[in-house]
Amino acid sequence: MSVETLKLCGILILLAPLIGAILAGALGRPVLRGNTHWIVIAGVAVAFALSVVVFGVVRGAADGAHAVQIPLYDWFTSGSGWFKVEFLIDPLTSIMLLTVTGVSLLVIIYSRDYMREHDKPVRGYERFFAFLGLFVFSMCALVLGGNFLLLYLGWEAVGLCSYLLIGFYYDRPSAAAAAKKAFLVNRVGDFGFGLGILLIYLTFGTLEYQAVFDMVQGGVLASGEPIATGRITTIALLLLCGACGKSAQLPLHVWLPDAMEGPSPVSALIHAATMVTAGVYMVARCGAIFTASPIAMTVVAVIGACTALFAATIALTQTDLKRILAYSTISQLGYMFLGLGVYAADSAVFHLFTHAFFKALLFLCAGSVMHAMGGIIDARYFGGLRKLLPWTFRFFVIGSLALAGFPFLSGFFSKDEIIHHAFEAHWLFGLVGLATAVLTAFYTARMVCLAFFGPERVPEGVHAHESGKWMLAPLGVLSIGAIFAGYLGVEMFGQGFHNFLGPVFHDTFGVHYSVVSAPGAAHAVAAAAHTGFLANYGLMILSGGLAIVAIAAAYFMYVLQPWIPGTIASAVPRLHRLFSNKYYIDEAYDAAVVRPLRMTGRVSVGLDNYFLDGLVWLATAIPRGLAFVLRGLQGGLIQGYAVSMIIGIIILALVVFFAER
Amino acid sequence: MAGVTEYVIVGAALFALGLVGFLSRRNLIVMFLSTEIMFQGVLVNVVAVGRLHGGLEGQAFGLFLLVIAAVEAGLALGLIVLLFRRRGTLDADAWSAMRG
Amino acid sequence: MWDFLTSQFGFSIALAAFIMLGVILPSVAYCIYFERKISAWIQDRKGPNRVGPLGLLQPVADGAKFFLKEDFIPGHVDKPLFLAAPAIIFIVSLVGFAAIPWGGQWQIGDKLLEVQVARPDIGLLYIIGVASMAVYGVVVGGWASNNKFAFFGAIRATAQMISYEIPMGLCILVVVLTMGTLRLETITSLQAGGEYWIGFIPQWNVFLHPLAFVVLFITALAEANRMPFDLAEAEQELVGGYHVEYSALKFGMFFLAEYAHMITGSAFIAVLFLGGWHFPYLPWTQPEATGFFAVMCKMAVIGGKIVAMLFVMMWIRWTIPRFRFDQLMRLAWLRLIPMMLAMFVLAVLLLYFRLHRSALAPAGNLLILGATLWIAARSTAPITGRQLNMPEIRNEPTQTGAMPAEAV
Amino acid sequence: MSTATTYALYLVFALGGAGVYFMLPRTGRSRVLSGAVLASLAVFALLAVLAFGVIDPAHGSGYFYLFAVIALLGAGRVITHPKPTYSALYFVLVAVAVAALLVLQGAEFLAVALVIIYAGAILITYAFVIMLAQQSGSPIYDRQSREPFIAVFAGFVLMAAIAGRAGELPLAGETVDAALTAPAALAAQTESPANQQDDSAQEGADESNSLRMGVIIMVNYVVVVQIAGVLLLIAMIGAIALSRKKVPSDGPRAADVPLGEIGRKVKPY
Repeated sequence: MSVETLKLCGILILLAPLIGAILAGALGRPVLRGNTHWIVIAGVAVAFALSVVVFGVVRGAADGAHAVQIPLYDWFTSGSGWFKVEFLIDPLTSIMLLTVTGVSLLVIIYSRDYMREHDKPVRGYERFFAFLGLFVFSMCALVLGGNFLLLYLGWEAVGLCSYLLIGFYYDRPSAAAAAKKAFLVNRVGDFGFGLGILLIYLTFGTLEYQAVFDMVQGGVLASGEPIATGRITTIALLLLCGACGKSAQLPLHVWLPDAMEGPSPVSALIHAATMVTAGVYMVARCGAIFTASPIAMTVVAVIGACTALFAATIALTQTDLKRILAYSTISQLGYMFLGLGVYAADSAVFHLFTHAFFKALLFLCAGSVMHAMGGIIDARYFGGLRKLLPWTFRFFVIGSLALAGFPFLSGFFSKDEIIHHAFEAHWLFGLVGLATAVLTAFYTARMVCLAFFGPERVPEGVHAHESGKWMLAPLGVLSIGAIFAGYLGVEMFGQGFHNFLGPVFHDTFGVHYSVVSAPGAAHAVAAAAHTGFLANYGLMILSGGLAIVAIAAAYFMYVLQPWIPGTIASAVPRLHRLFSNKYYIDEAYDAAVVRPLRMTGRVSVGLDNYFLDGLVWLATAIPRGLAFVLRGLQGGLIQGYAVSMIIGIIILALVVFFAER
Repeated sequence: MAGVTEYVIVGAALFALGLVGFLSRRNLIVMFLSTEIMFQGVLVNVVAVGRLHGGLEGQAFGLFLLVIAAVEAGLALGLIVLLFRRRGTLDADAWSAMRG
Repeated sequence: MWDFLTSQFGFSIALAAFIMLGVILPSVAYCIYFERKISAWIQDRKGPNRVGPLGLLQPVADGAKFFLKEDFIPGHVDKPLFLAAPAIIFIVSLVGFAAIPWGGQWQIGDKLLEVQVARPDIGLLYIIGVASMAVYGVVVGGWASNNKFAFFGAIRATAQMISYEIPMGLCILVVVLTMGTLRLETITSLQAGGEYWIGFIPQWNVFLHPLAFVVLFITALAEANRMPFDLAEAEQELVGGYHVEYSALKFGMFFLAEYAHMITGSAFIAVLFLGGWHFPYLPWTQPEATGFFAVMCKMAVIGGKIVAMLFVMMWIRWTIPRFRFDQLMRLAWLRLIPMMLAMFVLAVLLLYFRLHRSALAPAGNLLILGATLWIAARSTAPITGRQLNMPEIRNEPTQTGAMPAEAV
Repeated sequence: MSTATTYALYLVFALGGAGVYFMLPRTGRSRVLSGAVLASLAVFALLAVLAFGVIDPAHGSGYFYLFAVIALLGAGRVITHPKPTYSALYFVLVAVAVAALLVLQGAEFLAVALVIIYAGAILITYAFVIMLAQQSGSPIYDRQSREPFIAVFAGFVLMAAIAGRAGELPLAGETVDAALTAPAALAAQTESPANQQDDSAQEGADESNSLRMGVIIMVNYVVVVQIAGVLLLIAMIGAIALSRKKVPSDGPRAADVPLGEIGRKVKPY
């Protein structure tokens, strides 16, 4: 691999969006105003073009050198450790870069029209684009970073951008609260993540990926001591804690639905396609650590399976389009974790890749609907938009079918790979995956039916109109991706995706496959052949058929016979209430965490006001007494002070003068 | 080039004259002008004494002294303008309310 | 006597006497003549044509008038300062000549003399220092006149001169960074020597830093209180400004000082940016030429450059109207100073990469100019305190562009 | 410096002190003229003492006497003139004279910097403020000085203390100045990139005071330069904040709240 090219590309991929963001922030308000988007689009476009270059270089490289560690400069030193700024570029990185910059580019182009009302930029237009540029920079830094410190830096920076963008409409209390919630919940996860990184440093004495992974795989530390398995498990679980926060997995998922308060492009980019997949990326990247601990892998798989099923059930009862999509995102992320947990990392990344397309497409379409409906996105207030928004409808259907796992669309391929591997690991995982797939197809179809079929209903005072070219063009590109991205991973078409990613995982996730290990490239191909989609025709036909049946059922229930859902809901009222109240998890947090904390706060205030202040008052009594005595010296006349100063100087001078005699 | 002692004495004289002005005048601006005179005296002294050591450190120090003088003048004038706006007088006695 | 004259010291005295008294003072007087001729030409009149052939003796007549009119001192003025002000401004405007290199080196016998009155290490800073003293004449004159109009003129002059000194200093810093010295004679000979760029362009700084040249020219206008920066003496607003109370010779000194200032400024710019006494392809104006004829040629060349610039200044005066005060301040603080700061950074970067004498310098200049104009055109004008305090702003169209009804 | 010279200096200072005392503004009968005579006498006596007791005739310079007289008399006028405008203008004179004294000591760069910064910027601003603040008449606080005797006594005792000490300084002879101008001293300090430039631009400037100042400041004291820059920035912000016109704000201001309550009931912003 030509390292110099990669180095230059890496630097520019980071700098181009950053410069775009800085310029947008600095010049946006006074100079660029309504044209701010150009500068950010240019920056991200450069980053995308260079990501393609990186991809080409990595793809063209010999198999033996699949990962390059590129040191840039020494960042700082602390104690005995040097911390470097460095890149790690391998197929995983290049895939992530392509996904991130590509989707970002489309979303930013989309935002040009979305962030306008009546062709006038909304308030904060410049701020929005500056934050988006900053986000792309942070995400690229997260992906490109060659050690845990840079990973953590990018991790926190995307969190910050997410916070800023969720709270973009900061004058709306719900948005401000959602932003705070996202930040705080992420803090919980990041605390574990930070601890994990500290523990890595404590254990291995370094934070560089390659060095740490080599030690884990070798089983011995640099000093020659063996590594305790418990230590590895602890590290893995702590890292997983961070991943759960960022990727909205089960205990820490509560922030993601609320994050829909942000503008739709933000939901599409950050809370569906890129940032929330950071956890998946991190677990895949740290495969060496996770696979060294079977316990951790099991936890990953269980969390993933539970989240997938759990979020899908909630999505069944929601009526807000974006919330349905948010729960669907959580559920799909659960799939990815499930895939990671059953040693199918390349399938998980593959699902990440296809999911980025169709979920971004769905969110952007939802944004388009929202734009047309004057900011209303709850499907109870509108319906039958099929005729009013023809293009949005088409794209939405494409995205939905891909999400639902309709045969021969991208979601179908990637999801079934994961289900297939889940069955291989344990039948229970497979069953959960399959059940979730059915639920997914059902609620997706339900969402489409609610919004686009049935009698035409529009909120009062809204003039529904199709979106402009700036918004439809990215939708078109994304829908092409949503249809065809899946074929990259199919054997018929050379199974390029898995072959490409194979070398990254064959030392970690790969070795645990039940295939015969062959050295080098042959191994990768063999592993890929096994992981492919066509390996199990039966499952393929089963899941495809189930998806079609679920879609048909939803169409029947919500369009043809719309009385059925209500009947079902009243038949099992408890279950329905449980689902529509999201399993009461927010309430549980409120009772378990928020209220006790608030009580503690009240007690502390009382303590501070009466006890500590009293102590402080006592402590100040002495200086106050002294001041009472010394007050007389302050004549208030400047020259008076000067005279005393001068007298002092003269005395000093005379002392010096005579002391030397 | 000239000797050092006479410059030190002239510098001392300038310093002391500035001091007298600072102590005896009542106009705020003139008081600050007097401190500037003291700066001039210090400047002459610093350069002269610096020559004793054979380097340019004295002059470099003098340059930084100028920076300090500029800073002091800027802030002092800002303060004076502020005070003048408040009381309409430049008398230093008008501002002795902070006495103990 | 000959020995004294061929020592650098004696030579300087002789040169000072010759140039200052023999050349500058008459040329200052004739500047006024040319100003009147040029204004007449621009306004399609004849101009002075009564005294002597073509009116050439007009300055003599003017001078005689200055001497012979009653020298009146009003009773309410602060007399010592009132008398000192014209002297201060006149002296200051002439002292700057001392460091200008007029004609390279002159070989007399076996001695090589610099045709320059004084050759301090810090010639450039010396001229800035002297220029910064010029404001005292205006301020003292305005204050001592004890007249509201004069005082306003003085206040305006102070603010204007302090403001425009900053971009001027930055321009000069750009030159210093490019040339690496503070000696004016070295700066000249560095521009005179060396290859021609692209075969025919001399290595003058104006081709390296055209933007700095233009800005320095603008600030020189401002420092000399020339149109369009003559707010301190704006006749229509301040009935003459800081010299409203002056008469006869004292007024004449103010008047002449302005022209002396222009000449000093022009000579300074010529040395810094236009190669001083150097003229391309003319062998007598190369640094190596040291004969008597060569020195005369060089003096003629620098004289020609000064005259050309004086002409431009007069041309500007009769073409461009005066600024309003807030426009003047905005030009300095929001346009020139940021632009010159960017220039300064550019010069530092070029110096760091050893590219300071390359084609990147003019390219960077144009880039900065373009960026400034672009930003200036797109940014909203800041609301000044002046606008805040005045409910209605005359001379500016209303929002809709329509005239108020009562005005029609 | 001999003891006799020292005592002569003390005498001169006493004379000067008396002169300044008389010259300081006061109500009642003016004694400025007699004070001025005394002070001028003191200055010339000081120069005479210096000329005969301190200055080595081989290295003396007439310019020193000239500019010392200007500086001292100017400084005397700054502190004694009842009109602040005159004080400021006399100060210009002092600054120029001090600059000349610096040139005599070989500090050309510093001298020009002094003129540009003091005369060109600081003092004109002082003059500006004086003119703005005091447009007519001569108020009482300019015509009266406070405790002139104590002030003069303290100042001149300090002067005497320093001057008495100064007598023990070694005379700056050839050795000192030779070290200043020797190329060796320069070469020892010029390991900077500025000097490694093989550019012709450095020719003819390599011995100058300004170049050596630049080397010293930018090589040995570069941190101080940074600190100075920060100081100037802070001063700029401070001056802007001080002289800004206050915009009335809604809600309670900190000043309206009784002391001790700030931070408890009023948000800090």
